[in-house]
Amino acid sequence: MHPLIELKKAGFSYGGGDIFRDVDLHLTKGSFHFLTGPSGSGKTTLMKMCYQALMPDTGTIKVFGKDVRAMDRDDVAIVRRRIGVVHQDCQFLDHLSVAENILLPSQVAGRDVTQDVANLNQLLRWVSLTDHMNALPPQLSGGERQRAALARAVILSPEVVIADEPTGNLDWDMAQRLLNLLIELNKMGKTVLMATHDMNLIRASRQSVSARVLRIQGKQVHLAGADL
Amino acid sequence: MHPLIELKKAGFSYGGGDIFRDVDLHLTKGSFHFLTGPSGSGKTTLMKMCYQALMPDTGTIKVFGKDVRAMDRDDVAIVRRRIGVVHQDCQFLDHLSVAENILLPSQVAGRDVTQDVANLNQLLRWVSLTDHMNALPPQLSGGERQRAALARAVILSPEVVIADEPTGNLDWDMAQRLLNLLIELNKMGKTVLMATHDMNLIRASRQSVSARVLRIQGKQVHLAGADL
Amino acid sequence: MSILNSLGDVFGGDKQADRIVPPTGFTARLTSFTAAAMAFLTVFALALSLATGRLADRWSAELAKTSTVRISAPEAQLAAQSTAVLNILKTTPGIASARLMTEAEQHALLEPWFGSDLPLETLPIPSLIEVVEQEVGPDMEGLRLRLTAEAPGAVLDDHTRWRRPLAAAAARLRLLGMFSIVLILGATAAMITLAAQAALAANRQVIQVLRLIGARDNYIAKAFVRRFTMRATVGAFVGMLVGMLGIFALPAAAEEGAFLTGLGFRGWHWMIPLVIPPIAAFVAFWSTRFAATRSLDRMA
Amino acid sequence: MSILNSLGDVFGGDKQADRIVPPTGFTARLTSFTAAAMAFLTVFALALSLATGRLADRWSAELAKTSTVRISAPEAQLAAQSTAVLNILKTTPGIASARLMTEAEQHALLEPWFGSDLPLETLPIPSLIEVVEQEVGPDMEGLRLRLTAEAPGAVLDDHTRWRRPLAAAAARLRLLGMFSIVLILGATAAMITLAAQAALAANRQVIQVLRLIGARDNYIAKAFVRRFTMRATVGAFVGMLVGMLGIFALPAAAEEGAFLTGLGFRGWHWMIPLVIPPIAAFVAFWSTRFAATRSLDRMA
Ligand SMILES: Nc1ncnc2c1ncn2[C@@H]1O[C@H](COP(=O)(O)OP(=O)(O)OP(=O)(O)O)[C@@H](O)[C@H]1O
Ligand SMILES: Nc1ncnc2c1ncn2[C@@H]1O[C@H](COP(=O)(O)OP(=O)(O)OP(=O)(O)O)[C@@H](O)[C@H]1O
Ligand SMILES: [Mg+2]
Ligand SMILES: [Mg+2]
Repeated sequence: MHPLIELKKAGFSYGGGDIFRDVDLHLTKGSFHFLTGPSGSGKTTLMKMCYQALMPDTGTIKVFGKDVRAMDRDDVAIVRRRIGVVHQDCQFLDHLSVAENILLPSQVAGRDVTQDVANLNQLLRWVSLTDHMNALPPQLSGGERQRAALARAVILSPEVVIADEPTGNLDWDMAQRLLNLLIELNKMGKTVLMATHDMNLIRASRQSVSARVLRIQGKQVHLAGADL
Repeated sequence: MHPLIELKKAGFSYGGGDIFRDVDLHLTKGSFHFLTGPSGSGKTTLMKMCYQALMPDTGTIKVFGKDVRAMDRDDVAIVRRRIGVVHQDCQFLDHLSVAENILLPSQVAGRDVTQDVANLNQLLRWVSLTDHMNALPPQLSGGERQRAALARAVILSPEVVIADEPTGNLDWDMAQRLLNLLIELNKMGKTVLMATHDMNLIRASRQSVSARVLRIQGKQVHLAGADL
Repeated sequence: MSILNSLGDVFGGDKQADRIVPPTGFTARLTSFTAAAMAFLTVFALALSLATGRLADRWSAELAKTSTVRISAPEAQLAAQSTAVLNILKTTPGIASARLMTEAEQHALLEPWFGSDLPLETLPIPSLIEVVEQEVGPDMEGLRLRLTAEAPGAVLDDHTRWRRPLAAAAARLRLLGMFSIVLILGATAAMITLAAQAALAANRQVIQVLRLIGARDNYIAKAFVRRFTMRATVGAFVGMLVGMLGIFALPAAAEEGAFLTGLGFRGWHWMIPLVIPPIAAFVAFWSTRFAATRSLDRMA
Repeated sequence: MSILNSLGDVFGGDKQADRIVPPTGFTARLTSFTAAAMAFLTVFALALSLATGRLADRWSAELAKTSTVRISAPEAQLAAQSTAVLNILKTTPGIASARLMTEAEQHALLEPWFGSDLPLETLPIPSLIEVVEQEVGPDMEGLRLRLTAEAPGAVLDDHTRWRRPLAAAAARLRLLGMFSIVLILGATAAMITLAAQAALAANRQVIQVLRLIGARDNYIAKAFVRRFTMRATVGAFVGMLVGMLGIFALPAAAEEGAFLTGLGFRGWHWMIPLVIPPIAAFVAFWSTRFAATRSLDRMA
């Protein structure tokens, strides 16, 4: 079986020094990966390459079996509907309510939004935002924004979920809860890639999921050993 | 001695239910406070009241001995020069370099910016941003933004430093390092109020500073006991 | 994509998709206002153009482009000189026709001064030749020289010539009116383009969010194009209406409307300003489309 | 704060503080372009206004506002009727003066038609009275009736009257030019206000950051006001220059410049458009100041 997302000898630089050199990465269907590394090491950059916000300078990246260089902007749009993304700085349409924002992927994809409303309510309960569903995004607290962003990323139960530090602003209990949501999705066969700097969270997940931990070090992505 | 920031029976609501009711809080000169509480409990709200981004609905708040209700917008501007603030979502002027952004408080206060440059270089080293001083803020990683924001908050060595989850996007080592910077400032007599959901960080600080831990619970601010 | 389809998209509208663009904002008002102001100015330029057009036509018609040649000579030579003059005039380029005036006509000319009972027959009055010029008149100086040479008693009097520049002036004003309409149209297109680009730049975050969740560029562009086209059209309509009311209310137009000075519309000319909103819609649609496509390409 | 000080602030400028406003953006270009387009249109409106002004003046002067009364009567009654007519004219409101024409003058009038050797003395020619009217002419119908009653041989001929509406038309056009300048000025002020508000709204984050670190509202407002005033002024200057070049290049103006139809400036009139940039600066300064103060108050 082909991996859903596959980097081969991928290299990248923002114009200054290299961020990555010869990175190989395979995200197969149903896998769960944590991505760690010190601040500024390139976690966000790597994830952006996985959802075509950035193109590799060298090497190849294939997403759903297709080379990203062969995609035009419409193809990218279609791919994005199959990948749920949580940005590190969660952005919303500030003039739409939280619920409308979470349903936005459904609307943009041209689906009948009403069929996702049941899903929405369940998700809102999970991330404890039911009370805030009619609030506008600027009225949310930092942690509430992260939860809303995760809800938006998974509303269409995409095949891949990429979450960039989705628990940075959350207390321990809530962080656990979101992680469990991702683990649930993974158990349903979704592929998950989650960046985090919280080793405790990774350790705590051990009982419930067999996740691999990737670490960025020396412009490369390594599989972390038993040193956790 | 008067506390620098003093809340008396302060109450606040955003229009819906109360966020706070009858909160008393005294931040005396040279004190160090951690502020904790679950996501959405009101940490950011409380801090905003401390630097006059929000006005209490009931009760009084005095900052540097002056009632906030008696201040006009120019007075608030002057007070802000004595309080260094790190927002939860760090915002910069995206068209100015990181170094210029960090020096902005100096420029806005009408100081001769050159006299703060030595200070700037030292700070940049501390937060490991020397390599990025000429980058634009959108070119920073999430953690780098938080570090730049902290540097901006303390560049004029203000009497009070208020930091809202300044380590949310940082790995453990870097988080420790920033905390140490705040502890250093506190040892120089500055007053520090820092929100965080990271209990480990609070525990780790015990040896180096005698900080008090405030917890928001039931629309009130409590001093946390020995249960940490 | 055909133009008709695109315009259909704009006015048919996808209420749902429209909401993705933040509803208000100063750029919005700016667009409406610009369209309104420009439509208003266009109505006035149009009225000016039409009024001066009428003026020019009237004056041109009234001019009749005639001159007179007067031949004063002893009775014996009068007929010979008249024939000579008529021959010269026939061969002069720029002259349509020339003919000797009858006695009755001469009488009519003198009546204002002498009343109708002047005994013309008893007087040694000169012959008068009426000359009708072509569009581009003759070379008057050359003609004068030839006449003096061949018929010493002939005097050329192009007494209506002084009015001609008036007609030229009116025609110039009409051209100026047209020119300013074109200018206004160009300025409007540029302003709407810039306003749309400003709006797109200000909504950079909105666009990033939409792209992140898989919106096609076309979907995003359409939402903006729809919004701006609607605003420009409504603005232009209001501006046109106010402009027409203004023209209608101009007291002068009604009072002296009988004469050629009224700055109003006449009859079906009142329909002309009605083309302004559709033109504004068209201009706005293409300006915004251009702006949106360009901005989205740049943000890629 | 005095106006002079404020304007000094704007053009003296605090280079350092200026940098706090993001340097470019479409709102900036929009402002410059709007100012330029409006200045350009103003130059044309001004030229139109001045040209039609000249036209109106010339026509008014040329009209000379005269009429003629012709008295045809038997030799015996001629003197009596002339005196009667002169008396009537003297008491008619709207008439400045009236006098009997001398024989030489009558001769001159007839010369174009009959040459200079007409034996006037031998003819039963009528008396002619030249009437000079006041600014507001007399009630011509009433006068005609009185004349017929008291001097049956008198005929009133206000032969120059038909030209008067032309002068009125020219005056109207001049007014229209002025009016459109005022309109353009108003539209410019509104557009710059809206553009400034759009810029302030788009820079909400910049303003929040500045406030967070202790910037006074005045400091923030000044940076924006400076930026926009500069842009509007430069834009207006460029627009004015292009407009003046356009006027200068209009071929017609040069060719027929001798006559009153040229749409150009004459002599020191070329200086008038130079007031456009300062006026634009002034308008931009106050519009932006208004916009900034309002926006900052709202964001409080
Ligand atoms: N747009 C950009 N232009 C130039 N350099 C950039 C840009 N974005 C990021 N960088 C740099 O690339 C490096 C990696 O950034 P990245 O955001 O991937 O780090 P990260 O691992 O996500 O860090 P963090 O944990 O702080 O979010 C950083 O040093 C950053 O300064
Ligand atoms: N502008 C606002 N309008 C209305 N409600 C708001 C606004 N800002 C915050 N709230 C609500 O007030 C509550 C407290 O928000 P606050 O940002 O203070 O929480 P917090 O403790 O900082 O949370 P976090 O740890 O997630 O940042 C939240 O429920 C939030 O939804
Ligand atoms: Mg990152
Ligand atoms: Mg918060």
